[in-house]
Amino acid sequence: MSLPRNIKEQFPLLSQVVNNHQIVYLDSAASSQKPAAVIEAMNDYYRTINANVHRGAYEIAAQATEAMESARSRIAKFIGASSANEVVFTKNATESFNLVARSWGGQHLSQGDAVLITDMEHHANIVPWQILSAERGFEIRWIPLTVDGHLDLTELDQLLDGVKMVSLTAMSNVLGTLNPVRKIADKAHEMGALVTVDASQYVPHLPTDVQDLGADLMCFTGHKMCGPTGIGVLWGREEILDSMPPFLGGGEMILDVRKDGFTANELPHKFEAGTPPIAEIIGLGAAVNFLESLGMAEIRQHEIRLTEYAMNSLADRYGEDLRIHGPKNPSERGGVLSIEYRDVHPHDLSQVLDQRGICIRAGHHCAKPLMKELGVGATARASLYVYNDESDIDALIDALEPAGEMFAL
Amino acid sequence: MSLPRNIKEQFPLLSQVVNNHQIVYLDSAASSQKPAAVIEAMNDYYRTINANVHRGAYEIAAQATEAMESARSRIAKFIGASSANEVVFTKNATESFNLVARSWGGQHLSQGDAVLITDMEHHANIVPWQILSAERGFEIRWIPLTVDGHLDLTELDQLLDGVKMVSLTAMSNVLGTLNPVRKIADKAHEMGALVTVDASQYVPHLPTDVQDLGADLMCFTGHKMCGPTGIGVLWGREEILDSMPPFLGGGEMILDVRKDGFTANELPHKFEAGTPPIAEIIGLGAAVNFLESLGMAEIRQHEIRLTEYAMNSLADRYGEDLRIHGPKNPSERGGVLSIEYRDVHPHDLSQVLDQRGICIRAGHHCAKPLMKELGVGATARASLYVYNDESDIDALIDALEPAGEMFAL
Amino acid sequence: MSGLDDLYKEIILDHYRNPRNRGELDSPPAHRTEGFNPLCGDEVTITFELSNDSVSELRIAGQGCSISQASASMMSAAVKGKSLEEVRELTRQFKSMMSIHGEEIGSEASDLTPKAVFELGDLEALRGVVKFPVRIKCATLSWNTLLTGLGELEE
Amino acid sequence: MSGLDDLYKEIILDHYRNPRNRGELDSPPAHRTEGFNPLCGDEVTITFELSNDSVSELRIAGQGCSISQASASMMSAAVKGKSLEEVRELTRQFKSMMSIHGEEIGSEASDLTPKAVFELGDLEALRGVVKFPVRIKCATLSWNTLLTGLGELEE
Ligand SMILES: Cc1ncc(COP(=O)(O)O)c(C=O)c1O
Ligand SMILES: Cc1ncc(COP(=O)(O)O)c(C=O)c1O
Repeated sequence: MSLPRNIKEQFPLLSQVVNNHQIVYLDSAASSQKPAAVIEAMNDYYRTINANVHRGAYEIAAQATEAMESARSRIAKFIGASSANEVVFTKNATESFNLVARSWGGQHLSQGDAVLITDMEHHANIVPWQILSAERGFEIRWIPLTVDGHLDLTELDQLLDGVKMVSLTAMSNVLGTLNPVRKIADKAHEMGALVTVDASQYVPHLPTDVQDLGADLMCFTGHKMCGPTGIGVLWGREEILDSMPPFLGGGEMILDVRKDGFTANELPHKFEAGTPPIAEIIGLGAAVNFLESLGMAEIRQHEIRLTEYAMNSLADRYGEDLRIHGPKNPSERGGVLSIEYRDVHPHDLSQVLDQRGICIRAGHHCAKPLMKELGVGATARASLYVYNDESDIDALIDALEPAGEMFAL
Repeated sequence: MSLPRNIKEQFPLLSQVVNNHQIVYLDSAASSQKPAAVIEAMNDYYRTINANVHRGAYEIAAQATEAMESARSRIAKFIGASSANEVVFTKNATESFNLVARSWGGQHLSQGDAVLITDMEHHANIVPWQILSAERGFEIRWIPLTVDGHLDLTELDQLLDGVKMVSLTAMSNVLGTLNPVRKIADKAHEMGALVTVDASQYVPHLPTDVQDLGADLMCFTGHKMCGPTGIGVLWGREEILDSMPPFLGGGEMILDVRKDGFTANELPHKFEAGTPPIAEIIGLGAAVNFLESLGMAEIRQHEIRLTEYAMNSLADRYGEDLRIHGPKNPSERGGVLSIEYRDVHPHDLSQVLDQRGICIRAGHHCAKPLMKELGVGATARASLYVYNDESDIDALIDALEPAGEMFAL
Repeated sequence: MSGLDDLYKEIILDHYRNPRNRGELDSPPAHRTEGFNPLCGDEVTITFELSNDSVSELRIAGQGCSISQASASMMSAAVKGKSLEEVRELTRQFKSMMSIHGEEIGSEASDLTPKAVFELGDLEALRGVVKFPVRIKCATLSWNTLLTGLGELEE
Repeated sequence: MSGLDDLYKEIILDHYRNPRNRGELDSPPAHRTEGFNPLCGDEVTITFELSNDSVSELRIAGQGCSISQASASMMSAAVKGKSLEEVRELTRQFKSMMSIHGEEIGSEASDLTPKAVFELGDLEALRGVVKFPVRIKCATLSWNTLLTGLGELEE
């Protein structure tokens, strides 16, 4: 089974014309396009049952609550959570990480402790720990990389010494590398550490089961998985979330408020202060339905095939003039291709491709420590998703050559 | 000038039929309905320019950034901010308060200091201070109420002694009371304190000018002002926001990240970690356009008139059987009517009204300390907005009597 | 959604108007436990005495809507004199009657076979609440509060 | 949006391929200032020497796209030998050319009348950048960095 041939038609934006070319969207690692079904699910909410949730006794408020909570259940199932209570909604993966760092870290980390991250983390999994570390004086350690863009685990045992939390990405948003999360998690657990997984680039692209990953906590974000902006997820094992103090305070997250203090609500509401992103939660539920209707295994197969096609075609056409960062083997990586092409600066490359309606991203991809390791200031990144096909790759390949000529030094 | 007669037609949800009755929506203090223009603005974004902002060199990413930033400018203008940099986007008013408490409060509050709030605050302006106070040991003081639901300012001078921050609501979401923010702010400033205003119920309903209010910081929320869920605002005077440390860490909020630390970005990005709620910001911009097209002064006049009509009609019909909390004079309050009717519990009242398609809210309205002061566990609250008219009030009034009969003790 | 008659059965309104076992026992010696419904502000305070592992005496105080008051009143009548194990079993049965999310992942309710089946009696009248999901928490508030109170004794 | 020719004028590509005043001066004695473009990772390091309140020597290092490199190169040529006041004025003029948001509330640019008007010369070629808003920060990076460096001297 493969993905439907006409899948592009389900994404309204993909019929846009940009600079006289039909758009070629190759920036899904930054944010994915949205299928009509997701947009419509949110419209339906606003047009028929829009009301604040949890506190209304009237019909549409009850329906809004039901729609939101059933989305939670579907999302929980989608990632193999053992209960919908383990799914906490945030505004994006970044908030999820801040919640973990502030709430769990604030309780467990102080001088002498260490948090272990990796050289390929996104700023979302770096800066929250740095903020807390500046206050509490624990150490942040980094798992280094091998030359081919894998994690170098040769010193893992030493690195884990004294570590209370390992927080790592399941898939790099720059190199595409799929990390051996389970193996690292097993080691970490042996040494008494917990494991937080950044699944922002993983959940959208591969079948995900939090139990298989060996995760204790996991963060991901809606807008990269066919869902809307303004919605992220923190999943956590119930007993861990239960043991964590609240993060943001306000309505919804309380059982009681007195002048002298408050009593926190139960999971998941304890971590959901204020009016939730109701339409966005419903939109993410619809996104999960959409992805399941395609089949996550099929999506993964599609992306392996397309990544292989892209890597081979690029190598055939440009040989030594072009380099792709990260693992060589398409089955060890996701469809994220950070390209170095001749001397063209990524920003210029992206600008030139834009003239042909081709959208790729140039920059540090919120991974500046990784850029430093790679010895570059920026990369030009083309990234794939369910709606991409060979024609998109072909357009990219054809557009590189004139760019190279223009900026030849 | 008054509001357009056919304004209900601009709100798709208001044509819904609930329990065989055309819906009568009287719960705008919890969340407002959305005009088609707001829903369409978000659809347009998703269908034509959806892309991650700020970091993309390609056309649609540039357009998305421009759409988001021009919404920021419009919102800034709408509240009289002196620069768009003073407008920080959050996920809701609750996050805005947590930002203020954690970032400003974390820097300025410790044992011996005090924060002054009021007896009519929403949990969003209580719990964040309580969380911080539990960590840092400062005092939280409360401005009491008069019997008619105003702030009792007779002891204000004493209350302000040693206070570094006054944080108060401009309009109560339970009593409707409009507070003398400017007067209190002037006093507070004299005594060297800053002032944070909860404008969640104010910005949607009255012409707002942060300079006139005398505010230093102000929090409000999108979903109560014809905007989408998932978007809130923190406004602050530039030099104050500039002096505050970052709140959430991650992408967008940094200029640089090194292994040994990070450099924070400039305003407003410093406080906007991760992918912003792009569609929601654009939706809120469209909501502001919509409200401006009606005219905030006209909206206020409309609500005064309708509140007066409601208070008079309810008194005429039910006399002693019915009590409305808060100020008696419609020009001293917003269109929020917390009703006590005979012995009917608010939850039961709301349930019975729902049978006729009438949506009101029953509960503590996230103001439990106020409930305690009022000596009730909950109130039944009907609240008005631009789309309400006399027919909605009449429906409410007619439905009370049978409810009273049903639950007579 | 169904009509109000499914929700506000006459017997419910009767318990609401004439609550049984209303008040508070002196505590100590009585055990005391409190619960909140964060949705609507309902509060319940249960005081109870045990003898020989049975609930010998029990009083309910607090405020709330007709459903929460009636359910509390019915509960007080139903559990008085019952052994702790019977109370737990009855609670399980009642909560399972109140459950809409039988299919919820990881729900414990589904794979438990009741050890004993009680006549729910008056409590049957609350079955209609299930059709009004927001009110389920009103109906279960006193039950959950009692469960918590019993749980604390064991710690 | 306009074609690439508006952006990548020949003179820009020339400065990109042959950057003027490339390198770093020893610091101290030279002053040193660094800037980042968080959008795309561009970095610039400017080292400069002053004598008699004029920029007597200046070097640019760092990495970035053609626009940021060309703008830095052009700037280095334009400010060398100029007095600090002239440098500030030139920067103001250049940034005002780079500004799309003249109408932005509270913008200072709008109500300032230039004290002196320079020939922008080569710098004129960067005018086309305004049509590509994302690239404006590339063009202004070196200028803002120099301004910051000068500002630090005054503190
Ligand atoms: C006065 C007041 N403040 C704060 C809030 C919190 O808004 P939100 O839930 O959108 O964060 C509300 C509404 O719930 C409110 O009425
Ligand atoms: C690996 C990774 N982690 C975290 C994030 C942060 O996601 P968000 O910006 O939605 O919070 C991203 C995307 O930006 C990412 O690629």
